Amino acid sequence: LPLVALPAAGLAQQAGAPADLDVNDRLLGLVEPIKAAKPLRLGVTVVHLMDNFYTGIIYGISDEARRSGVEVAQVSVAGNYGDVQQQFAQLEAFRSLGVDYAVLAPAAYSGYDNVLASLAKSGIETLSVGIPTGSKNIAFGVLQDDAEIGRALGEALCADKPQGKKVLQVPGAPGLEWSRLRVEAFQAVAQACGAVLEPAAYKGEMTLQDGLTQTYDQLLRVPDAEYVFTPVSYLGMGAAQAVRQTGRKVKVLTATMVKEEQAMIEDGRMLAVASEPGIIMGRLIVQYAIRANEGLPMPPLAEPTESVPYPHFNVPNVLITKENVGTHPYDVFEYPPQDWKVGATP
Amino acid sequence: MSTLSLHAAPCGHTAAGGRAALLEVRGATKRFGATLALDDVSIAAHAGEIHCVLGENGAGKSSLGKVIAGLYRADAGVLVFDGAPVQFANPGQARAMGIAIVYQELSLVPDLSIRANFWLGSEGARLPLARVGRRRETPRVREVLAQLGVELDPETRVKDLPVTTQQLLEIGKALMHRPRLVVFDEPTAMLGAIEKQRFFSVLRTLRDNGIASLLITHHIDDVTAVGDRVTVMRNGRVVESFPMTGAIDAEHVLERLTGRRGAAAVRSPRTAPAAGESAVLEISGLPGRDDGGATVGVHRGGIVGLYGVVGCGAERVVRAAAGVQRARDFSMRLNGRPFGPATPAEALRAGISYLPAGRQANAVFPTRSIRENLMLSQLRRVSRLGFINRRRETSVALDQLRASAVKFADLDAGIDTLSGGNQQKVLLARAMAGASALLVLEEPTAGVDIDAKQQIHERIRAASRAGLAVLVLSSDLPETLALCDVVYTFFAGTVMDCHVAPAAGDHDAILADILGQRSAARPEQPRSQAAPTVNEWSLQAT
Amino acid sequence: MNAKIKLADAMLPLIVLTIAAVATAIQPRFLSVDNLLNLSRQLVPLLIISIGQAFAIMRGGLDLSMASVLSLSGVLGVTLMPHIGVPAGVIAMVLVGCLAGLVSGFIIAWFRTTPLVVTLGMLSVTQAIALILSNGVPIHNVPATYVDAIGFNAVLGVPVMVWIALVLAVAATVILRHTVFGRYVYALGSNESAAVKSGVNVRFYTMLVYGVSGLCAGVGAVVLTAWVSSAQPVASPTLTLQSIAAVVLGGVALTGGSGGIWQVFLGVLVLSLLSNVMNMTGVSAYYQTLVVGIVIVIAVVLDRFRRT
Amino acid sequence: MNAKIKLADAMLPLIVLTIAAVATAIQPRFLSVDNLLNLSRQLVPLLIISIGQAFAIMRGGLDLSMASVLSLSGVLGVTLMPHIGVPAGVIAMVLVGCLAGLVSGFIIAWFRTTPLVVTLGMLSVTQAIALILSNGVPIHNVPATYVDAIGFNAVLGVPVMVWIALVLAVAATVILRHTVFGRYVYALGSNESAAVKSGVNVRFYTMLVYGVSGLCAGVGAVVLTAWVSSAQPVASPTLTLQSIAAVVLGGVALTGGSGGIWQVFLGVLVLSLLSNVMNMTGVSAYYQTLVVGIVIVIAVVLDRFRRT
Ligand SMILES: Nc1ncnc2c1ncn2[C@@H]1O[C@H](COP(=O)(O)OP(=O)(O)OP(=O)(O)O)[C@@H](O)[C@H]1O
Ligand SMILES: Nc1ncnc2c1ncn2[C@@H]1O[C@H](COP(=O)(O)OP(=O)(O)OP(=O)(O)O)[C@@H](O)[C@H]1O
Ligand SMILES: [Mg+2]
Ligand SMILES: [Mg+2]
Repeated sequence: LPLVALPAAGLAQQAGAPADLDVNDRLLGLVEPIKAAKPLRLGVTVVHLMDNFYTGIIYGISDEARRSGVEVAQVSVAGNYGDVQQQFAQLEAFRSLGVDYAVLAPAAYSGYDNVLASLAKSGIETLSVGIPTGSKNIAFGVLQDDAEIGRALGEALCADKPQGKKVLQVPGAPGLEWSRLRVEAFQAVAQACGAVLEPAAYKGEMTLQDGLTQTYDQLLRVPDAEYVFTPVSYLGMGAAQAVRQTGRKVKVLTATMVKEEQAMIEDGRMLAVASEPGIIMGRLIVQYAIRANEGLPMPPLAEPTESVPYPHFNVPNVLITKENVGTHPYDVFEYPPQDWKVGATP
Repeated sequence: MSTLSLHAAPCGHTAAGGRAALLEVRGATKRFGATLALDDVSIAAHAGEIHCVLGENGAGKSSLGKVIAGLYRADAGVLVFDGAPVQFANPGQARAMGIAIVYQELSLVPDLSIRANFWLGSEGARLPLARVGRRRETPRVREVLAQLGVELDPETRVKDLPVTTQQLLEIGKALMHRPRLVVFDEPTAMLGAIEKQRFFSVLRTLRDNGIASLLITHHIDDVTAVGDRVTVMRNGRVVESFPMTGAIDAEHVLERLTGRRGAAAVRSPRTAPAAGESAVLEISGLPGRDDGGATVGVHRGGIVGLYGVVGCGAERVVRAAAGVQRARDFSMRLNGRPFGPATPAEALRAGISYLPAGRQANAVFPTRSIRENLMLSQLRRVSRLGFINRRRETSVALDQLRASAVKFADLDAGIDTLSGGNQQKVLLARAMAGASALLVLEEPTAGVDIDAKQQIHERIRAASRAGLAVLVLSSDLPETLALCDVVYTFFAGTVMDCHVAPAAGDHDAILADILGQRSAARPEQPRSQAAPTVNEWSLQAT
Repeated sequence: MNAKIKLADAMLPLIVLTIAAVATAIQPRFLSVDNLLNLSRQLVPLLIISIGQAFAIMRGGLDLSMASVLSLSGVLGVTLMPHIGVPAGVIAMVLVGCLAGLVSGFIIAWFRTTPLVVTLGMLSVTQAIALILSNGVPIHNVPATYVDAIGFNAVLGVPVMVWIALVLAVAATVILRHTVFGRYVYALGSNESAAVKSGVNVRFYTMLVYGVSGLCAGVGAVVLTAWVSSAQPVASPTLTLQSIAAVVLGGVALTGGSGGIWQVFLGVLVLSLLSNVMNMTGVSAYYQTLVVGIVIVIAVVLDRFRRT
Repeated sequence: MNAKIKLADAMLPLIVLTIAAVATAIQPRFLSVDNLLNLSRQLVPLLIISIGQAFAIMRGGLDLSMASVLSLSGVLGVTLMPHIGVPAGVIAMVLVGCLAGLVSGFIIAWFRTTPLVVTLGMLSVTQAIALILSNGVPIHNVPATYVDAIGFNAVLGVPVMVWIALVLAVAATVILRHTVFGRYVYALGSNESAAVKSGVNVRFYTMLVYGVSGLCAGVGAVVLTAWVSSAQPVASPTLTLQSIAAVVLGGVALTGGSGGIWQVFLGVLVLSLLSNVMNMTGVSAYYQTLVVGIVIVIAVVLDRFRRT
């Protein structure tokens, strides 16, 4: 299978070499699917449901829960990054709902220590999915390695011989840990191979229009830029649109796949996009929760790190480029089925 | 600097039997941009005297009152109060000295109680978080209410009270701090005959208690009823000041006010409704005096007035005809067909046009031009498919303004550049232009000076001569008598009587009607206090 | 007449009871102590902000800057805390909020400008200062003593933050009902020109009103920062808009001059309850938004009938 | 007097020229055709929304739902396009916007409720519908012909979207100045009670006003969706608040009854220009927010002086 594995897939290797992943298996062979023997109730809260990443996670959780006999008591949405108090209320509501585990994709990197500790006191452990939180009060998480995504994109850039060429950066809203990790890792790699990075300013919001206008402005200021890097597809799609409108030959690098990016990768407008396997993450967190709930042996987890201070498993990412854009099994990794609606959770 | 003001000053000093004036304004001048609102004005107020101030719109009467009450600061001139020169930075200081003002427009806070309104701004609190004590505040409020002769719970919210009561409370608020001088700015503009008498009796009580009153008014009968002294202003100056003696009657005052002899309107013979002609608007099913239903008819070319105290039910009728309020317990026919407009728009389509009371609140568009104010309800006439033909509009507008004798410089200037009287003429012109069957007028001349009032009356008569039916509701009884061919009197929702071609002589009969006393009982009636001084200035030719 | 007024006043409490009854029927856990405590905590920030908003609205204005003043207060207070200590930091938050409000109030009162636009401008200004101070990144370095004391501790079984909101609500009620300031707030909102003519110092008291709304934003910052144990420099305008909705939902007229804190509380309760109940009964997020919108519209329409 | 008025009217154009001159001095590329085209394109969505907002404001109201009506229109139009074709899809967007506005207008007019709260409720409702329709995810599947025709093509060297805004602005000017509807908009804003009593069909025209603001949101959707070549279900309230700021900045009184489209254009121009210039000259993002806030406050204060 022509999957382009991330170069430093050390974590992935713990679960077997990515090249061996069985895409016919909904879990890619990462773990053996089991059914819940004891009743298990989950409460899920995510930042938002405005892209394939988070809808993928929710789809993965609901579908896996259905298959394995797990109950998803509630799916809550904070609204947007920074809407912390809303998410706190949702976590507190889980306590009243009597869930066994809270599954959290946090609206902010930190601030969750106390609320999670108080949940733990009432016997509810919190699991982390998708993006990390800075709290130690988490049992374990199923995440992706954001620095790795940045690095992989950097290497995709380097593979395009960018020496002496100018690279624009649209990092989007300030204060998002996952975004910062991606941007800084990208910068390190890109600089090392001699690309000329234009300064990055964290500003605006994580929206397509921000991607568009910020890229547009930068293209006017730096007319001879040849690449633009954005950490996420909202900004990336906006950047691609700006490139198109200005009629420049500028290649976009970004993360999170959406269908329309496939065509752009094919025709070269996008150099590379990091696929984010939201569905896999959703499925895995359910499988892991079953094991934790029933005291079964856990699959191997990575040790806590500085930015992820709890045991976690990083689902390996796949970088989508011209080579694999036509063959990557998006339905397994990231796209929920067309007819699936978020409201259709239990 | 004029001889006129020199002429005025000595009068002030010698008035009221040579007693020293309580308040003296000397050479007050106040400028607003290009307008000289007060031009070297001198006036004096004496304890125990009611001093009336007359003058055309924009003459500077209100400005003078506001200077005295500390709301405006004069650019030049001095105030001498109780023998000592004073200067006020705000109304609070004037109030502390014993000077109170009752403004032309209501200045009560509708959402607060009577008690809070009376004490508003004079709690004497040093700190914002000082407590307001109901127990401390209530006794004085009760005293004042007693003084006004009204029985009300001090905790009643002002907005739950009828407007006439609010007007009395406005006066009560001025009396709260035992003022020695009260300035009344057109307090009678919207009062009916009965309410006015109540007000006059309060005013007389004040006078008897040694309080000085300055009474700004446009009504000559106010002067003849309670005035001890009259000052006439024009263009920001005092042109005349004289004491009211028994020899001076309404006509005399009017003459000195307008500077013309025989200035009073000459009333053309009235047209009694031709027998057999059917009414344009017929209102039936109204409760009548004799247990039977009463019918009010407004005919082509006729001016019908409704008269009664506030809340007597006449407003209901007028507003139903205008489409502002639904007719609930009576029915209307327009040109013989049942009629009950749900909105003024519907009434307008049927040829009924309406000039409501309360110019500022209900009639004028203050941010728009004279053109737009005038043309608003007659746009259909100058537009096609919704687009306005500006040239045609201009010529229509100019014709109407000319016909109404509006003094204006520029059609596209803001209406707020016109004086109140001229604004009223524009609004009347708008209403008249919209009416093809019936013209409904409420308080057509409230707050308008005498000249403008006569011009407005003339316009209304001309419209009726031209074939319009006119329905008038005015709290001003002399106006109603002067203007209308037929007057229906109302009491407590009942039609009391119908006075055809009323003259000044009907005055007392009408008062008896609206107080609920049969006019037949007139001889036994105690004559109202104002009755002897009721003037007939505008009716003399009839 | 009187009975009618009472019925109207009882409407919102009835709605609250109905929602609660339905919720309990669907999800018995709704009435658990846990959930009620959660609800009360959830309600606190909105209640605090809404009290400040209510002052501005009763005076006949509006404060669109509340959420970003809250952000600024939080960021500044947390930045200062390591240097000046927790109590001084808390006081700083409240003062900064109050000061920002006084600035808005000053501009509104002295230049007689429209509150909507002035506070819209202040929204940007305070937001920008918060971003500059924090470099755009949430500040997580919040002293644990502060977080525990205000965000998590309880006194007599009731969370400290609920006590704070309670004290604020009682204080606001007393101010509005029993002080000169309260009387002037209503007077200014009901008929500004009448207040001027009665000798009320309009400028001073207008400034004070916005000082109060700013102060409430500051208190909101104290509570929220402790609760989420971080200071967020970016404020979502949602909180401000919600506070307006809550105040009006409770039946306080947007034109000013009337209303009380009890009504504000009811408005806040309905909104918070709705969201809590929908979280408890598993209504999907989008339908939650829909329901909140419909409830706001229905409430304002009902309010219309209540008044006429 | 007359000269004074002219000076006041010239103030904003003078500010615009000053900003432009300073910008050119710092960054000569500011005056490049590329940048001016960029500026004009960036200005278009705000201008279109502000024109709609201006109708609501001149009538004495406000429309807080514009941005989410725009989202709903965009999502619905793009969803329909594959089935009904591009032109019908575009028409659908405009109609959906108009319809949403008419609903707000209906509630405001029939129940005589406050526009601020009704449109706040509609904000939630339209937002929720957009989210439900799109499943929350931006729709990128936009026909290329549509994107090219409106977002990308130019006629006589001027982008099509700029033409659209221009036509809308001219149409709005003509409507306000030369039609009966325009007269009624001002009259209703100036004194609603007087308008009722002089026979204006207040309900109908109020509905129409919000129909127009909704229609503008729909046109905004047509342009924005093509420009960013995707339909975003989540609207940030920022665009709506900016439109209010632009309208008032231009000198249209928030109390209604006055103002013109030229003023709206100036307000939009100042805001867009500021942001463009600060981007061109590399002012940091936070200071940009600060400057915008200060400009709004200063403008409203200056406006005060202009009027007195
Ligand atoms: N606040 C103001 N600003 C500017 N000009 C004013 C102001 N108040 C009054 N004026 C000017 O002062 C003149 C006198 O106004 P004032 O209100 O005193 O007249 P008035 O005699 O009370 O008229 P009316 O009989 O209609 O009440 C007006 O013609 C007007 O030009
Ligand atoms: N605040 C003001 N600013 C500027 N001009 C004013 C102001 N108030 C009044 N004027 C001017 O004063 C003139 C007369 O106004 P004035 O208030 O005296 O009318 P009025 O007849 O007294 O009306 P009303 O009886 O309703 O008070 C008008 O030309 C008007 O432009
Ligand atoms: Mg006057
Ligand atoms: Mg006057």
